Amino acid sequence: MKINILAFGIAREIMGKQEFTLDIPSQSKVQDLLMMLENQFPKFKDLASKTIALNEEYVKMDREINPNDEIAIIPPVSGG
Amino acid sequence: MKINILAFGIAREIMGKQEFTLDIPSQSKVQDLLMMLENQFPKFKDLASKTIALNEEYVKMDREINPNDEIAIIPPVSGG
Amino acid sequence: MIKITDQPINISEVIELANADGAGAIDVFIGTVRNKTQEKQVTQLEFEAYEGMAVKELEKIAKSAKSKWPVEKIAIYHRKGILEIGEVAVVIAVSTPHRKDAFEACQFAIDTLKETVPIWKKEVFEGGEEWVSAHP
Amino acid sequence: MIKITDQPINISEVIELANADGAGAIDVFIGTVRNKTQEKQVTQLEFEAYEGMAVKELEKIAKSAKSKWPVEKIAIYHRKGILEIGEVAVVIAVSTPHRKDAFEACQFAIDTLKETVPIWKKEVFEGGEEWVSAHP
Repeated sequence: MKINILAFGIAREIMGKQEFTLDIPSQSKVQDLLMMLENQFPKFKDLASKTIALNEEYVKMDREINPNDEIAIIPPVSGG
Repeated sequence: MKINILAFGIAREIMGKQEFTLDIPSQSKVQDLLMMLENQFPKFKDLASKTIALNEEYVKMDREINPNDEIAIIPPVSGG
Repeated sequence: MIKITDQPINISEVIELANADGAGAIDVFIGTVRNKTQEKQVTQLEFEAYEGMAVKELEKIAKSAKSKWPVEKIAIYHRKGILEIGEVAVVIAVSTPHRKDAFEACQFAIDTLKETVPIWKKEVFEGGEEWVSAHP
Repeated sequence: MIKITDQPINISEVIELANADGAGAIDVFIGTVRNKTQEKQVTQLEFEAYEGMAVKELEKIAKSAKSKWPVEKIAIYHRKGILEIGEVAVVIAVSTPHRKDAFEACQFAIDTLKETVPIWKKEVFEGGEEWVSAHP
């Protein structure tokens, strides 16, 4: 299935753009997506942490991804 | 010796004025002055606490009073 | 910067006094006149200050805060005279490189102010008035 | 009241939003851009936000603070875009009946903001730039 991914901060710089499309197996989970991203963009492995938000919410690693979800890569936050 | 005393807040209301003169034995200490004030104005006994400042500083109870000191009665403070 | 004033306190002015290039954090405490004390409806408030000594004690607090925390700047303004509900009685602004110190130093300053600074608050409510904390 | 803005933050506006008649205490935290991070001389700073989610997370913080302390009102403004040294990045204002709660709730809010809100800070210094906290 095709999914759209948003990337912010250093993740956006690693991907080279804010928004892009990826083709992933259906029923993939958040942890699977993170692994695919690390394989495709090895610089992700250097980050102190990273997670995926679905529909503007933090979710668990075993949450299944739906192609309609708003998917975002969240590198270590540093607001304030 | 004659001394001038400043009184603030509820102490001012108990004395009836902000500033007044008292005749006390020479070499009186702070604790002696407090006792004299309690005897002369029994309402002082009802206060949660009281102390004397000399020359705009808190002092110890056994500090001797000099007639040139700026003497002030400090009832419980409640700023802020 | 320390000030006791009978004019309304300009909060921005106090914050500006605490602003420093090296500071990443400013904590500001604002004490306002509440409309209630326990069960009583307060209508107004009056602050009386032993001004010379109050300024000295506030300066001691500022100095003490600087000795305990890496304070860049500290400013304390206290109002005196008659205040209406909602008006600002005290503003303390403290800047430090890191936020934890700003919170601690600011809280220390207001806690110590309430213990040591010769300022007295009289609450006026329907049918009476009372010097706060005067009696046990 | 929650806001993420690319315009300079008006501190007085945030404080005014937190002001309440029942409150005796307002604690305000102001985070500013420091001129130094460790040894590096920072020249400017850039904040990027995942805005929709950041607003939601800030609203969670406000709700959580209200559930833990007797908060009357809370306002949080966060800046995004490019900031110069000394500019204000974040302002949090919390009002409560008593001061201890205001300090605690405000500190909780900024501590949690730094842990959960999807906003990213890039420091620009002489000869380089760096996303803060990105790498171990």
